[in-house]
Amino acid sequence: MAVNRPCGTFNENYAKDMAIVRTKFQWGLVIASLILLFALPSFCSSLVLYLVNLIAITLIAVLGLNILTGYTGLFSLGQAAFMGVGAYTSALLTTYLGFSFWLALPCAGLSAALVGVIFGLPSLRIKGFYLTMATLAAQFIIPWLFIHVRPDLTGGTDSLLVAVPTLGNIKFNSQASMFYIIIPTMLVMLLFAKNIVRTSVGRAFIAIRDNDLAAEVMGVNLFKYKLLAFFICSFYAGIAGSLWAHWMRAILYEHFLLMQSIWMCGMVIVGGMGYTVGAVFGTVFIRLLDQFVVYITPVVEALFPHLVGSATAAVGPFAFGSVIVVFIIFEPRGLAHRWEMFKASYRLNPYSY
Amino acid sequence: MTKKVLFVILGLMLMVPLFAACAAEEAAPSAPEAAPPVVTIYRIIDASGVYASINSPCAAALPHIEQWINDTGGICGYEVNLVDRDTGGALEKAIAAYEEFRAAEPKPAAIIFWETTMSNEALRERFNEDKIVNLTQSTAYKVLWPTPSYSFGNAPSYVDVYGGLIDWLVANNPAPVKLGILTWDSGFGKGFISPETTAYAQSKGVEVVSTELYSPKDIDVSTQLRRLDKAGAKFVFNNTLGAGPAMILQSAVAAGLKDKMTFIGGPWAISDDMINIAGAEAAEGYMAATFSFPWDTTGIENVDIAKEYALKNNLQESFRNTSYILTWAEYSYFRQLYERTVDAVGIANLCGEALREQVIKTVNKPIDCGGAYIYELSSDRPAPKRAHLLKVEGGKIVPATDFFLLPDLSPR
Amino acid sequence: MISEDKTKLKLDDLYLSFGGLEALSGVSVDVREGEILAIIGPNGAGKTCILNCINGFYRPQKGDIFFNDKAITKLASYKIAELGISRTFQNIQLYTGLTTLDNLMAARHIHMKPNLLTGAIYFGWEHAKEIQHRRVVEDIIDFLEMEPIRDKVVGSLPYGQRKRVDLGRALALEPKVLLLDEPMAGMNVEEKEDMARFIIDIFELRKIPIVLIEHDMGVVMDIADRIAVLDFGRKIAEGTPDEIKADAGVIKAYLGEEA
Amino acid sequence: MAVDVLQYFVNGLMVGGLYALIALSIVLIIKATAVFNFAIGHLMMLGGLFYWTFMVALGLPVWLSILLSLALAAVVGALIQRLTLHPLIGQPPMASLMVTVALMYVLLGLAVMLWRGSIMGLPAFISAEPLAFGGLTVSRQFLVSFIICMVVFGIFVAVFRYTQTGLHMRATAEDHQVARAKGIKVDNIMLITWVIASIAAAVGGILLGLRVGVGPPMTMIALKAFPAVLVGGIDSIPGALVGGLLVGVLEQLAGGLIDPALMEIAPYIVLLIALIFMPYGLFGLKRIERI
Repeated sequence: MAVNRPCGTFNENYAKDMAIVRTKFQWGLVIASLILLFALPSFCSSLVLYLVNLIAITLIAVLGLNILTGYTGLFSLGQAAFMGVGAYTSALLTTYLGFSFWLALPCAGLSAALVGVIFGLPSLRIKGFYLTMATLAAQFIIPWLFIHVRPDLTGGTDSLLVAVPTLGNIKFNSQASMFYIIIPTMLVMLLFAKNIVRTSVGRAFIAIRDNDLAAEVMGVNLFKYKLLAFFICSFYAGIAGSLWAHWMRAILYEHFLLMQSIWMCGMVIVGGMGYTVGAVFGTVFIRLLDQFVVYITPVVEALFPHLVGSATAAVGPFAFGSVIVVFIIFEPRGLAHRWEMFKASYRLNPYSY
Repeated sequence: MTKKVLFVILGLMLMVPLFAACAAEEAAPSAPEAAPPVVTIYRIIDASGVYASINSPCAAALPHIEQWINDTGGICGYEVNLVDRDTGGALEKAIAAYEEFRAAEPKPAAIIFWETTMSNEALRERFNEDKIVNLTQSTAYKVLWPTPSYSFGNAPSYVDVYGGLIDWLVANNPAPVKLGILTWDSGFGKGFISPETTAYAQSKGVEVVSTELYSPKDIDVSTQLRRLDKAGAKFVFNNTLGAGPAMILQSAVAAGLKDKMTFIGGPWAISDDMINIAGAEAAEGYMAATFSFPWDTTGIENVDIAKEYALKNNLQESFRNTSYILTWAEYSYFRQLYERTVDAVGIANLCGEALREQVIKTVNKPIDCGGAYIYELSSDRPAPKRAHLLKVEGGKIVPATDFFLLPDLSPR
Repeated sequence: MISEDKTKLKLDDLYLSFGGLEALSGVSVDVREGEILAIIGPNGAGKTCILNCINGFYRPQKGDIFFNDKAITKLASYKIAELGISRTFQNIQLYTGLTTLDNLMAARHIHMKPNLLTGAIYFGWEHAKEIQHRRVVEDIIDFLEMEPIRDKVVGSLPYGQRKRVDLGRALALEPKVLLLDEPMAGMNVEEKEDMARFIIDIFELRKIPIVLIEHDMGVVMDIADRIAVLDFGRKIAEGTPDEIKADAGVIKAYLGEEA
Repeated sequence: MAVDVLQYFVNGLMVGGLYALIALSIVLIIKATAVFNFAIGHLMMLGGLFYWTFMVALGLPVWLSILLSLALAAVVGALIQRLTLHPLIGQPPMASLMVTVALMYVLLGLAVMLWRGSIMGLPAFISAEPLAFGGLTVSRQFLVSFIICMVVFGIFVAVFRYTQTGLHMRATAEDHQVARAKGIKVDNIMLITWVIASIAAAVGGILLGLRVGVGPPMTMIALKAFPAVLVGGIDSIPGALVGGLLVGVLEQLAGGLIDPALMEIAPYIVLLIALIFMPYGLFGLKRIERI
């Protein structure tokens, strides 16, 4: 959709027109930022690394949700539950069956995807808001199953401790070491997400979102592609869940409740539905906002003494909720749209080159 | 136009955490040279999440306690800085705070971790790896055991308290004692159910007729109470807090079972908040085994100091309760713990290992918190071992027994 | 060229009703190889219902639809599209969030054999596939003179151009039968002329039968080979334009009882 | 056994009455504005907190406290409609849905800011002593609150059925354009709907608060009322009543006879079954799609 190319760049063939990275300068930027990213652990505190890891894991789940919600137009309030399926699969496989983390990771993705497809089955008959309610049911039923089906294995309402990933003699038990697992996974998933949505599968998704009736008349098997969207969405959630489990090193059903699902929806909306870059913006924005709330807590408490002891609980949800309301009303297309506008205005500016 | 301003503001807001994170890093190493060292004691607390009702007075107490410690000579003459971080009960925030404190300079010897049981379970291994003592409020056996570890309870462990209550029930009631359990379906709520406690109840002739669970978000547990009644329970035990016991009591009144059963609870199950929610009538007669004192207690040194500082600082009315008093007791224990460690190894060597040594040594050299409580912990019983029963009488909490020794039900 | 007996699409005695309201009652129409069949009739006569039935969007209560002598009445819409029946829509049903190019690429769906895995990895095979289909789509864009709007999001296009994208999308399916639902509705004379030219060009170039629903009698009489007339869900006449012009029943339906 | 079943059935009705009231509030808003209000639980909480403020903190008499808190709840409902949902008319329905989801957080934050977020007890103005009918025990409080729920339900249904405003609300629900053409002030109708729904929510909040105290946890009950709405059919008022009672009864029966743990998800299992086998609910209107 990029109408404006960098100045002096012309597409000589279709391959070039389809490329994500176009100019040598852009390639340079990409490589430089990758180097910078991977050098991060050498000069950042573990708190910063923790934040980066948290954002990266959330981003994976949000990317999946963006494919389902932003591209296919199916609102899901169950992403956290699917993430939980991945987390528990990964934890159970490594704990009881001796799987290594590296094998458990894709298994977690697949099992979550399978569960996602099961809860996507009602999409055969219902759509829109009703489907959202089906995912809401998933959001309540799945964590319940974690607690009640085999509490002897899952720990029920107790945490299930998860082994740290190992590779030879290396133990990935610090923020810095997990960084080197989480970030490459995130980058691969990001690239996959971008590729899925720019090829024929992705166009079928958008066709369903924009006009499901026309899409079917034009040869898109609605049911199959809706299920596929659920599959991809929950696969991403499962991968995120597995990383979450091995990064937190203990999991509990409480990590995968409605609230987290809503936060992820919020990230998709704030970032901009149907933009891959939007998922990135939204996740970073909301996670930093959340951290910001922790830092301003003492300030708020100093200003409003009666809030002592409850400022985080007050300001956090309030800020999150207000930001989403403001975005839906004033900037429904999200940060990504703002970013596109910025790029366009930068390139159209007569003096920029 | 307004939109633009909005975005600029939002952008600026987001820069703050980044800068703060970077600044925290840069500022730390340059500090210790000139000024005399300051002892910083960190606490991570869920003051606004599920435990808000009992933890917000604890958060309010912190500046008062800091004032008191520094007024009375600090820790071995060094100034004390008490740092608090509220997580709202979210695990990821607890870990963020942990990572932040862990990276502080100098590295903290202990982190006071007043968090949910789930956060405790999740972070237990990290405390061990980083050799930082975890002084925690949540004393589920899965948090404290297996030993040796770096996690120690500030309150008696849930298993021991349950054992103590069984002792008390057997001693004061004719056999057979028919006990029903009605507790939260959570790690905390079920933190007292272990093979040892089950065996102990059996050996004492207490029959656990049924175990019913409910969720903190339930609004009515009369169904569970009816099932307990049908099973023949005469006593109903819960390990919950705040609204948890209140829910049971209200439902009992509504179902007409209040007079047929006696309701008892674990260490956090009695608080002024609970009475507020349940109403004085429903709460009447409720009992729980704990180690805190009601606000009205007089004649105990630590409690008197607490009340003096509370009044001096105009503590709001609703915070003048057991939780506030309890915070003082615990902090006077932490203070003495730090003092002993500094005496033993010097301020320069104040570290997790050294502090842990001193915690374990309290088994032979107990720490008395100015009459409010006595701490004697060991490496295989990492939680204090005394409790007394508090009772609700006429809408107020009053002590029902003296402190008594709890049986040792540590997991084997 | 025109062989009278070679029937491509056959509608046999269709009945369709919505809760007692009869939309179609006993309509039979044949579409033959190499002809433009126009379906005309007053508003609410059931013209669009016929297309919806062919697409499998509505299920007739009675009657059958045959495509190349194979019954498609019970097939799902997307299967019917895969067989090669493509259409445009009366009130334009585009993928409003996509560009013109992507709208057409999306219609290549049935030819692209989408694969999630190769799509996700993209490099190599998928890339080659994208380029190959891109060529087909670019040809259609050239043909329909849509180069200036190639990269525009269709939601922002003016009405006339959206109609054109709608036609382009139907073509991108490489249909064996093309159904056009009022392609010229709401257009000015110039746009209508363009559209008529495109329809004739498509017909000449691709040699596919076209079913055309249109209100503009001038256009219909000019380009249709045969015309079927509907009124209140019944076919009241069928024949060449000249026959229809002379048909008393049609005149009555259009001009009322007195005429 | 039979007595048990009956007992749980009655309990279910008592809980279901409240669900029905919440469901009614949701259905009214759906009918007039096509928005599913996720924030209903938080509106309830706010109603309860208002009541607590007037009754406990300010010590006003019960009747005055109730009136004032209902009035305040109406103001909040009007503000929400005007500030957040009004600008979204014409946007896709999911945008409005997400706004109500976000409002949950805004209202929660406000509640914690102003009332500290802990649960606060309400002094009972109805005796808590249970009534016994043969083997059955019914809490007087629950019974009265059930009756109040039903009466409020009846009042709102009567308003909707028999008044001019109700007629306009129904017309608006059918088609905004047509309603506007008939000279109905659609904007005002939407506002009034939100006000009425907020009042219904506040009544629910006060009644629930009497049982369990007011505070953030009480918002969870609204999530259980959602299945009631869908089982009944999202645009059906009788559906709200039947759905609410049905979900309440099923929940209590499952909890009492099988396992109390089931109470938490029983409504959602009902919801899933309803979605799969009768997507438009018991009384919902099936609409024909056109292209």
